[in-house]
Parts: sequence; C-alpha cells; structure tokens
Amino acid sequence: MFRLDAMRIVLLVLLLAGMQVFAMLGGFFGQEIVAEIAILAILAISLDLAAGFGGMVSLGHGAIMGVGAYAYALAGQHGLTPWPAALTAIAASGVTGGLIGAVSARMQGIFFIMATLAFGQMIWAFTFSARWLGGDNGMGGIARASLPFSDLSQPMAFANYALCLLLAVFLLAAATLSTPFGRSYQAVHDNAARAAAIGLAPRRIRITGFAISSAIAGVAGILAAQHMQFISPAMMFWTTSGEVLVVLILGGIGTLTGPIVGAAIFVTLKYWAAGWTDHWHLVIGALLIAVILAGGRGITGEAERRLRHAFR
Amino acid sequence: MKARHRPRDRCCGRSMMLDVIDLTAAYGHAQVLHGLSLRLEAGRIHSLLGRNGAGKTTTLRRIMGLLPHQQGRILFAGDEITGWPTPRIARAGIGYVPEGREVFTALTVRENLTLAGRIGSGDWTIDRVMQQFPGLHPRLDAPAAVLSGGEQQMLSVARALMTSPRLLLLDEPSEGLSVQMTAVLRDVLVALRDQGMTILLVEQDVGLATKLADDVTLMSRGRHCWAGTAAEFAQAAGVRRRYLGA
Amino acid sequence: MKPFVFSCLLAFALPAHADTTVGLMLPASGNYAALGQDIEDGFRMALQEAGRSNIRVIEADTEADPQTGLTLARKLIMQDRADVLVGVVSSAVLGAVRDVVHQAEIPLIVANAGNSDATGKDCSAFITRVSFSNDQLNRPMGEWMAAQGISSVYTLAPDYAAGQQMIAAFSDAFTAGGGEIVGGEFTPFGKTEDFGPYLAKAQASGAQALYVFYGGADAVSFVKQYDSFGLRDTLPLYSVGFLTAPLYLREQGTSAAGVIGALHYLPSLDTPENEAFVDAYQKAHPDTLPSEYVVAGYDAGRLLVGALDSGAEGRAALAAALPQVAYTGPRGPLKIDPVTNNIVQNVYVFETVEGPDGMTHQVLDTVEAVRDPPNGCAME
Amino acid sequence: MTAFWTLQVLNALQHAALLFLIAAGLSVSFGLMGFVNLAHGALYMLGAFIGISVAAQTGFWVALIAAPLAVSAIGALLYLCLLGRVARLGPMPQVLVSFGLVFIATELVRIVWGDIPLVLDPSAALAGRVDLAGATYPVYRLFVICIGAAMAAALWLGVNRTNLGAALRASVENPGMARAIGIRTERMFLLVFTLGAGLAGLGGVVAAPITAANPGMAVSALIPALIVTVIGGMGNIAGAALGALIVAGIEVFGAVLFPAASAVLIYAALAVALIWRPEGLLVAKGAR
Repeated sequence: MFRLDAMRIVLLVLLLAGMQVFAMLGGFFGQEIVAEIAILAILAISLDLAAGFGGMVSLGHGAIMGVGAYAYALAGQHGLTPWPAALTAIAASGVTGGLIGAVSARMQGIFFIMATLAFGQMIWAFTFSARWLGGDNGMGGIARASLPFSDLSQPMAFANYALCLLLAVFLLAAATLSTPFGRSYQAVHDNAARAAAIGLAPRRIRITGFAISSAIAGVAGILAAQHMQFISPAMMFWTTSGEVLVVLILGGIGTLTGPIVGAAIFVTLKYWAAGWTDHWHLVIGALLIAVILAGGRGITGEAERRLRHAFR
Repeated sequence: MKARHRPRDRCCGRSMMLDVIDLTAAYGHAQVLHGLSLRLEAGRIHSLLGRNGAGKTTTLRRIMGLLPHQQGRILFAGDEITGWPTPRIARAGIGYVPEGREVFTALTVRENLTLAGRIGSGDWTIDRVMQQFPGLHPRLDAPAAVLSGGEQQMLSVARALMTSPRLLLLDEPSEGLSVQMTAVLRDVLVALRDQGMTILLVEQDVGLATKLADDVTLMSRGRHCWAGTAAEFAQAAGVRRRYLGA
Repeated sequence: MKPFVFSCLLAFALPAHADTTVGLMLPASGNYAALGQDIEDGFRMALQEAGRSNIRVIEADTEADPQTGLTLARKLIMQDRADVLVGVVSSAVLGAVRDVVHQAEIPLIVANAGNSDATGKDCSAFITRVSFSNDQLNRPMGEWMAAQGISSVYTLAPDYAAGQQMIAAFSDAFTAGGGEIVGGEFTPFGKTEDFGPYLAKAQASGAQALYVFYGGADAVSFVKQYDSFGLRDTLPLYSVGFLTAPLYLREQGTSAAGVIGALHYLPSLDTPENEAFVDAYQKAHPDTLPSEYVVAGYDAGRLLVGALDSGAEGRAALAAALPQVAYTGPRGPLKIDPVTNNIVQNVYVFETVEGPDGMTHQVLDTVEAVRDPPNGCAME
Repeated sequence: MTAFWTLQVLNALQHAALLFLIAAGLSVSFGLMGFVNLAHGALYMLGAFIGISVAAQTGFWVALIAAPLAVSAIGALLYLCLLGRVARLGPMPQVLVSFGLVFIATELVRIVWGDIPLVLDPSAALAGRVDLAGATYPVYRLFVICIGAAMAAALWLGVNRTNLGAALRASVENPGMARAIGIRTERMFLLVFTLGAGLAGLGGVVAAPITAANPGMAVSALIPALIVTVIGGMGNIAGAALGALIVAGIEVFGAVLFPAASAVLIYAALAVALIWRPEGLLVAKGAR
C-alpha cells in the first residue's frame, strides 16, 4: 500500500524546488526543459497509477495522452476557452481509458500489455492518416491557458505553471490511493482472488483505476499541447508509451516520486547525451538494462530502500 | 557435509532412504512448512498423514525441488540433495506422482512414458510397466487427454516408474478412483515395495493409507507431530483423534 | 549530472564571439538521420567555400520529433540568441516550430520539409524555403505526363500528409491536362514493406502508367519489387524523383532502369556550376554523388552567405535580405519568390538509365523557373 | 480476374512465410518460458544486415546459411548472459530489458551499416518470373513461400514426431512436471531460444531481397510478429503457422478490399483475438 511518508514528502519538495531553481538559473532552455520534465512526469505518474499500483502495464498511454491533447486542440478550435477545453480533454482521455479498460481489464500480464498496444496503435494509425486532424503534419495554433496573475506565454511562468500542475497531479494521485477506493484498487492488484473473496469487484475496480490513470494522462496531453502549441501523432506511437515505461522503471515504479526522478533523468539525458553522441538511445538502453538487473527498483526505490536501512 | 551425516549410522542398522530435517517452505509470503522432519526407511511404504492444509503436498513439492529452497536439509540415500534443481533430483532416483495426475495431455501415452524413460537406470521399460498396468496397453498411442481419470492416474504412476526411481512420492493417488482402480493401485504399490522400492504416500483415505503403510508420520500446521510404525499408529487412538479427527 | 548540464548551459549563454550565429536543426538520429547528415555536409561546404570564419554553427538534433524540435528551436532562439535557423527535415517539426519562429521574428531557412502549406496558407515573412514544395515537384510532372499523351494513371503513395499532398498536386495537374486517374491507393505508412498486393492492383487497373511517391527504405523496396514483378513492360513507372534519387540508386541498381521522375536537382546535370560542385563534394566524399539533400543544405548556406554579403546583420535584416538572394547554383538558376518565400527553380524530368559507371539520371526535359501559386499565402 | 486473385493469394502466402519465420521463435519461447522478447525483431534485423554483408563477400547461398547461424549464436549469447536471468523476473522486466536491447541493436546497426537502406541481390538462379495459373510471379517469392513451408513442415515434424519435440511439448504444457521427470528445461529454453533466433535471422536474410534492410525494421517487424503469436496461440508451431496465414491474409486482402481501413485492420484483429480468445486460436496448454 502506498504511504506518503516523510521521506517521500522530502524528496518531492527537493525535486520540485530543484527544478524551480534549475528553471530560474538555467535560462530559457532550462525553463523549456523543466516544462518538458513536468509533462513527462505527469504522464509517468499516470502510468505508475495503472502499472505500479494496479498491475496494468500499458503500452497505450501515449495514445491516451494524445487523445487528451487532440481533444483540447479541437475544443479550442470550436471556440471553447482553455479551461473548459481542458475539462473536455480530461473527460475524453478518461472515457477512452475507461473503454480500453473495460475491454482489457480481465486480461493479465502480457495479454493486457498486448491489448493496450493494440488499442493505442489503432488510435495512432487513425490519427496519423486523418486529414481533418492534420495527419502526421499535426495541428498548430493551440492556446495556452490564461491565468489572472501570470502571463503563461513567458517560459518561466509556464515552467512554474507546469510544476504546479505536476504537484497537483502528484497530490491527487497520492490522495486517490489513500481513499477507500485506492486501497481496494491496490488490494485487487496484490491478490485479486482474495479481494473478490472480501466482496470487491476486481474488474470494475481495475476499469475505474485505469480510467483515472487515463484522465491524468489527459492532463499531460493538455499540458503538452499548451507547451508546444502544436500537436502531432508522434506522441501516440507505441514507442512513446514504451519510453514512459522506461522513465517509470528508471525512476522507480510504485513510488509516485520515482516518475518525477525518472522524467528528470530521461529528459536531461536526452538533451545532454544528444550533445555528444548521435546514439543516445544506446545509453538509455544500457541504463535500462542495468536498472532491471540491479533489482528493478529504480533509482527512487533503491534510494528509499537504502535510506530505510540506514535509519533503522 | 555428506560424510558428517550418514543416516545409516544412526538408526538401528537399517538404511535410511530419505531424511528430511527442519524443512521450511512458502508460497510467496505464505509460510506453509515451519520445520518439518521426516525419516523414511528403505524398502518400506511410509504414509504421511494430516488434515487438509497441513502441508503434505507442499512437503512433496519441496522434496522434488519444485519450490524455492529456504531452510532445512534433505538427504536422499545418504546424499545431500538440498537445493538441487528438480531435474537432478529426478535423475538421482526420486519419482513423483503429483496430486491431480498432471499427465502431459498434449502427448500420447507412449510419449509420456518414453520421455520419462530417458533418465534413470532403464530398469523399467514400457513392457514392464504395461505388466503392472495392463489396462493402459490398448491406449498406448492415444493422446493422454482422452484417457479417463483412472487411466490418467495409472499413467501418472507408470510415468514415475519409467524414471526407475528408488523412492516414489505419491500425492493422493486414490483420489477420484473407482474401488476396482484403487485395488489395482494398492496391489501395484505393495508389489513395488516387495521389489525393494521405497514409497512415500500422501493419502486422504486414512483407511487405505494405514492398511498399506509400514510406517506413519503425522503432520499438522507445517510440522511433524507424531511418527511410528503402522502398528503403533493403530494403537494410538488419541493421536488419531487429535490430529485427524478420526 | 545536473551541475554538468548547468555548466554546459552557462557555456552556451556566454556572449558570442562570432558575428552570426546559426542554429542548425537537423535529425542526427532516427529515420531521417541520413538526410540530416547530407544537409549538414552541404551547408558546411557552402560556408567553407565562402571562406567565412565569423559564422558560428550550433547543432541541434531534432530527430523527427516535433516536441524535441520545438524545445531546441526555443533554446536556439532564446538562449543561444541565434540570428538564423537552418534545417528542418520533417514537416511535422516544421509545423511545430512555425509559430515560434514567426513570433520571434527570426529567419528560418528550410532545407527540406516540403509541406506546401508552409509557403502557402501558413507562410511567414521569416520562413524561406530553398528545398522544394510538394506541389512544386508534382504539378510539373502531372502536366508533363499529360503532354506526353499518357491518358490514364494509377497512383500509389504512403498514407501521410506529404504523400497525400504530392498525389493531390499531381492528380490535379494531370487531370487538368486531360489525363484520367483510374485508381490509386495510399499505403499504410511505416508498415507497408510488401507492395505486392498494391502492385497487383495497379496492374489490374488497366492504367497506362503508374505514378508513385516513396522515399527512404520504401523507395528501395518499391523499385526492387516493381522490377521483380516484371511490370516494366506493361506498366511504366513514373514518380516524384525521390524514388530513384542518388541516395538509393546504388542499392536499387538496374531495377531502377527506365523509371521516370521529376526532381529539382540531379548530380548528372551538365552545367559548369554543377560540375564544380560535384568535384568539390567528391573531394570530401570519394565515389559518392551529392544528393538533392546535400544541394539543399548547400543552397541554404549560399543563401545565408549571400544575405550576409549584402550587408545584412541581425534577425530582421537577414529575414529581409534572404529572399533577395538569387544566383545560379548546382541546380541551375535559383531565386526566392517574394510572394511566398518559396524557391523558384527548374524542375528536371529525367529517366533513370544505366550508364558506364552504374546507374545515372538522364534529363528528358526541363521545366524552367517553376513557381508555386500563393495558395492562400498572405504575408503581413 | 482469376490471375489477379491468384497473384494476391500468392502474395498472402509469401507474406505469411516471412511472418511465420519471424514469429515461430517468438511464439515458442513465449509459450515455453512465458518470455516476451521484444528484441526478436532486432534479431530479424540482424539477420538481414549480416546476410547482406556475408553475401557481399561470398554470395547469396552462403549468406542464407551463415546469417541464421550467426544470429543463432547471438541469440544464444544473449540468452546465456542476459535474457535467461531476466526470464524469471516476470513480464514487465522482460518487456523492458528486451526493449532496451531494441534501442541498443538499432543504434549498433546504424553505427556498423549506416542509415541508408540496403538490399540483398538473390542468386541469379532465383531471378526472373514464372507463369502460374495465368499470373506472372517472381521466382524469388515462390522460393520464400517454399522456405516458409519447408521450415513449418520441418518444425512441425520435429516438435510432433521426435523425442526432443515431445520433451518440448511437455515443457510447454507443464514445466514443473517436465522437470520432475528429469527434463532439463533450462537447456530446452536455451535450445528453443537459439533456434528461434536462427529462424528470425533466416527470416531477415530471406526478406532482404524483397524489402530493404534498415535500422527501423527492428520495431516495424516486431508488431506483426507479436500479433501472429497472440492470434495463433503461444508455444505451438501449428498455431504460429495459422496465425501467420491469418495476419498475412488480413494484410493482403485488407489492402485489396478495404484499403482505407488497412492501417487499422491488423490492430483491430489483435484486439478481437484478445477479447474473443485470449489464449489464442490453437492452444498448447492443457493442464495449466
């Protein structure tokens, strides 16, 4: 069961503060990077909810995030202002996830992975060749949200806004996990048979959990659309979902803080390693294998384990 | 390690076929065995009795190496086999008839037997096995999936024999068998014992188990709680009542 | 790791020593890496040729990923204070950076991405294209084929925006010239490695000719498969010239013989400018012919040098000066259309033929100074 | 018109032959070890590139033998050093480690062979075309169909008519019990993985004259192979063959009859298969 203990709170505060400082000192590029980290971290948190706490490893989360991004853009085109458009988009992602979950929830392990892969790829293939959605050329001219006290067209303001959303999503996820629903959700993951024996409905709980996770992926999609002010099907391809899984594993699955650490590492590595080698995927691949062989706890999981040992 | 513990030296001059010492086992987080000890004399039928959930099946699976090694030791004919991989244990001479038969339904009867016959001394051939279970003979080239429950049980025993074991572990072999089939099985086990094989029998049917057995070990909640000969067991009504409710 | 990145960023932020800073946005990894390498080679060749040492080039690996492209564009614009951006292979990346470039008022020289809208309804005074537009190559080919008396055509292209745009431009021009499109298919992108089913459909359509657009690995596979089915005699193959471009010709070998295409550059062009260019390129890359991507990179460099030579400095002046540059380069006379900022250039209709040193291109016809209509472009 | 349909049927068979070669190893290691090897597409890619390099030195026929052997060796090495350990950890680590291998293999291929697509020229004996029922069909594609059919037949016989095959079927059905009668399943895993890698390598070298080899194929070949595996059922040669025929049929006839939907069809088929019969059309598992 997830607990938001002191160690995780400290880590969260340190991470957010660190990124804030990085955005302030790192110049425009730093601010762009922080926004990108925040988006990836939100998506990874959403996947952590599904995979880490619900045992539903999804290779369709990129596509679900894309649904949110496209819904936001389309709502904007049809005259909705950013905030109502965002709500529409979250609903669209949540419903998409709910539908995928409804069909896939009874599957386990690799079959669930394959099912989400299939549905994600269907969404991708459809969007990729849909002329009215701009096909692979994507859609531009997407509005950022407006706030009364801050101009989000400024990179620093946008980075802060993204960090705030990340914090909100984190707290929301942590709160969800500690509700009665969240506890039964994790119980179903731990032992579906036992959960059913004490009167829970594993399938319905899994579907709901996947829908919640998908709605959060929609938040990541909206933020990505606002950040780039442009969307394209690239974010929907299954390898994007695979990369999010990589982020989750690097950072530490089932920790909620891990996704943030993983996203920070992944994005930094992407821009940093790409600076000295054209083959940065090689570095990511090797790192991933090393993390799994080291026990698969990821950086946060490993650090937590050692700290707990040290303080005991 | 090996030299230090020679069961032969310890007990009464008779040789020990299996010596299990303080064995533990778990499925995931659920601890099932909490330090079980069990001693089998060579050439005898030994019944392992206990209520449902006492850990009998787990004991057999643990001896076969089908569960991860935790604590305790297992000695087989004087050799320490603790922690050995399952195929090596099978090759060392332990045959296993699991609960629920677990014959390979995708294979024919002959394939089931031939496959098992690839290891061991080769004392047992298909012909010899067929003498024990003549009922299987006409079904040799049928897929195991179409066999009746009783025939599958015979096949499961026959398959274990094909590995030419010195020790045979049987897990509830009479379950679901007709009276005639059970009689056949009983005769086979007695014949095997008389040929010098050691048998460890887990059996729900206490009547059958005690009728067949030379020795009895009772277990409860993952531990042994009583051991003695079948004759002693027949006398110990209090023990039977307490641990078997019979 | 973070302190290191910090110091990198600080290093970037130091005041520039050079007069002009160029942000080179090209894919160095992923599917388009080969194209990115060619464009960079050509661009650096132009700078070297001009003998300018006061141009600082900052490379940015955009992959084919709009998100990465956009982040790096913003970095180049805001952090590195680049004076001009060069590159962009994928149209999706161009779409992603278009608004940022336009709003930041920084000139961008597009060296590949062919989306017609980028110099059409989405045009910008700051975006100048020296490569080609999808319309620009396909329209002349449609007109030319109709003029040759070909009456019916079957079309094939990958199902993505560029493929759709190219086939649409071709079809419009071909039907306007009196031809008929008897059928066509868009094949699933990035998956269709086996064109057998489509080739059989094309064959059964009864069309007089086959018109296709394919690039990358698809170009090689398609030509090989077309040849292996023996369609050469019954269904001649016409294409946007990328199909048998220099990058793929060596692998295609004799399978490509007889394929007719249209392209804005061919290494076999018989002009003094091109001969000098090919010689210079082969000094650095022996036994390799420059591709149309090398030339696009090269002309991007020439355009920039030309604008600098006119005395322009800084973003606004460069943006104004770039469209003024005109010269005769490897691909022939070249100028920028002030109405759309798209290039005006010759389009060469060619046949791929067997030459003494392997496969080569033989020009059949030259459509001079092809200019795109404004297509809704209105520059403020 | 019959010529047209003959042609399309042949196209479907040829496509199925390639899919079978890629998917057979994936399917059997899937069924035997429960191991989802996303790097299987990378082995196929290596087969193509190694084949091209070998053929450049020694010709097509040597490459046809050498490339699968080389890929088998790579597969065995991978299994012994890495994947064998990961196979015990459950689906997620398997997916991730093999995903990491895809990254690495793709970049290594880019470093060694570059970014420009390469093709393999088959032996002159396989050039040209033949007339079959009114359709003109390339000899090489017939050759591919033959190789696929021959491999399927050989594997089917090997699995269903030999002792080793019986041991394999027993291990797929009930690994624990197989071990309890003395079958060394780890060796079986290694053997199957090596053989599967070799088949993928063969698929790669056989495909290279038809589709150009490129670093993207590690990913693009993987998805259809996974779909074949899921639709056909795991750990079962006949299932892999049936799955390959179904997927190839959907791809070829989908492209002919419903071109607008052809990009989505194959994923839709996967989804339907998962919902309708998640255990696959032909199931190898009996007792489990």
